[in-house]
Amino acid sequence: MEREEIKSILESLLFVADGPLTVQRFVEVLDGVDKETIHALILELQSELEAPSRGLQLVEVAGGYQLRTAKVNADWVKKFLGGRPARMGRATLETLAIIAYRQPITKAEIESIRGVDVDGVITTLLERNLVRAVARKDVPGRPFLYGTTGEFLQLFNLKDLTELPTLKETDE
Amino acid sequence: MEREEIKSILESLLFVADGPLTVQRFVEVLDGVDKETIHALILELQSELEAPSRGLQLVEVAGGYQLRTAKVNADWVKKFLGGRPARMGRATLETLAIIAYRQPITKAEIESIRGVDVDGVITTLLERNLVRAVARKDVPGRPFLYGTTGEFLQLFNLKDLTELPTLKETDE
Amino acid sequence: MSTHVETEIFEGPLDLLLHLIKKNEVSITDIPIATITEQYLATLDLLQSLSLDVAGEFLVMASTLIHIKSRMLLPAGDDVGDDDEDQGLDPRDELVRRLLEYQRYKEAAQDLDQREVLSRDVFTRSAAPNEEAGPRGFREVSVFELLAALKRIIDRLPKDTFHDVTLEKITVREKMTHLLDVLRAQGSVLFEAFFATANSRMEIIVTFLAMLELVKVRAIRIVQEQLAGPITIEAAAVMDSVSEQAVLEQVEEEPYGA
Repeated sequence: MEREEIKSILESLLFVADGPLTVQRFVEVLDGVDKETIHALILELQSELEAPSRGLQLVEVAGGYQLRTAKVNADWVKKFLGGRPARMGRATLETLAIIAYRQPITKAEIESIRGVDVDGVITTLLERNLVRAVARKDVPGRPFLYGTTGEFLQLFNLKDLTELPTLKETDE
Repeated sequence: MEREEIKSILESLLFVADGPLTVQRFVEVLDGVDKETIHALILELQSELEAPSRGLQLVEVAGGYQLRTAKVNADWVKKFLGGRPARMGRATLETLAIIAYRQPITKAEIESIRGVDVDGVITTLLERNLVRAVARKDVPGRPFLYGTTGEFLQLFNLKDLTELPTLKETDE
Repeated sequence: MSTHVETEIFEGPLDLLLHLIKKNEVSITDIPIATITEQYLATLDLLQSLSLDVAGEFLVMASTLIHIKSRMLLPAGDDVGDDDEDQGLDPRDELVRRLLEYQRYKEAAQDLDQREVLSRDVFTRSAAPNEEAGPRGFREVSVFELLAALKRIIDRLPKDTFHDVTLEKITVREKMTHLLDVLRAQGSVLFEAFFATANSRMEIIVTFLAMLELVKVRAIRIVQEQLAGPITIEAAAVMDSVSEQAVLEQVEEEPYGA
């Protein structure tokens, strides 16, 4: 297959995909095309999208690649979509941060860090599929241990958990 | 606004729109930009998309404009969307396992095992025809009892339920 | 202390303490406990006088602060010594540790919030069906489309049949059984055709309710090949008598036409 042709197919698939696409998945669909070619074409697409006249970006997120609108156009897109500002509250963000950095972690452990009850917040996070119960802790009561999901990575534009900025060390 | 900027916004809006976009709608969102400019930019986008390395097209349809995958890639897109292996999420798999091993079982019983709400997951499993309501439990509220289907056996390549691997006796 | 109204809502006692520490420009590791305790209590008073709910955690922290303050007043080594395995340590240590830990995650949360957040800063395509993909099976029909179709059927009905409604005793359950019978025999049936035999408004509504019940338990699927095209009802799964019974039993026996 011609390089141009593969590139065109990549763009089509990225457009119709309903989540981040892995290189592996591309290889499966475009049988016979090697990973290196696909990687190279992804880089080409990414750099083309950097032109100021382009309104999309190709981000590496949650283990795959995904087309997203350019950040500079955020306000216009919001206006167009009829912006309800989906701002996450501080309680939600803080709880999410604690789970992200300390996973797997129990509710009681989160509460001892935040100093407040997090029942409602955990329910919200579970509903939004940003965290999930990953196991149970081997202590009396066998409480659930929570961890983050792929949706969490997508929400915050993270390739994987190692991309989380390192926690600031405290100077004790 | 710069021409490049408008073009970039056009691309963003076309990307997120879930139907054909009229020039009128563009004008509404990008207040102050005239129809002629938008028309000209749409033509520009259209001709750029004609390059063989591009995988999208901007079609005029139902009185508006819509981004679609390029016709030449139709087979690849079909293969990609159709041949998508039933990638089952963890929550789905876990719930399915519980139903498979403990059938017939009610939603409440599954929830008490998983510790989280399983409404959405059960809906997915019902939709994919992997489980079904087999009876009602003779307790207040008469909840449905769920069991696995023939499709479930097929998916996991099982002759019948007795072929399910035996549960390792855990620390109970 | 100057009495200016705190408008900020605190996430919890630790958050309030961090705020006070910052406001006083003091170090977390060397908290002037008397001052901070005084301001902490004053803030709780203020919140209460504004009729804001002060959660229990705030009060627990208040007593912790008072306890630490009292221990700070004692000469070192001469501790009251009931709950202190930590004798000789600074009574503030545990609080400092908690504050530092909380502060780290508070900052981490701010970092997360500054990223390109999906659906706030950047957007993905809505999962719109892609026309170029061709017929990828049928698309499922929403309840609103069903209602529109139902309205078409009712509108087509001659007005004078409205009166024999009360003479009938059709139950939703009967209709469900009937629909399942038809589907077992034919596999699928056109939505409008299924209503063709109905000769009263009530029967149509009962039929419609029966269909919705079956859709709800995924016994049938209602699909449409293209927008505004004909709507088809099809069996979603092969039903055996047990599951059919289970589906039917969920409907009350009340006849709707009575």
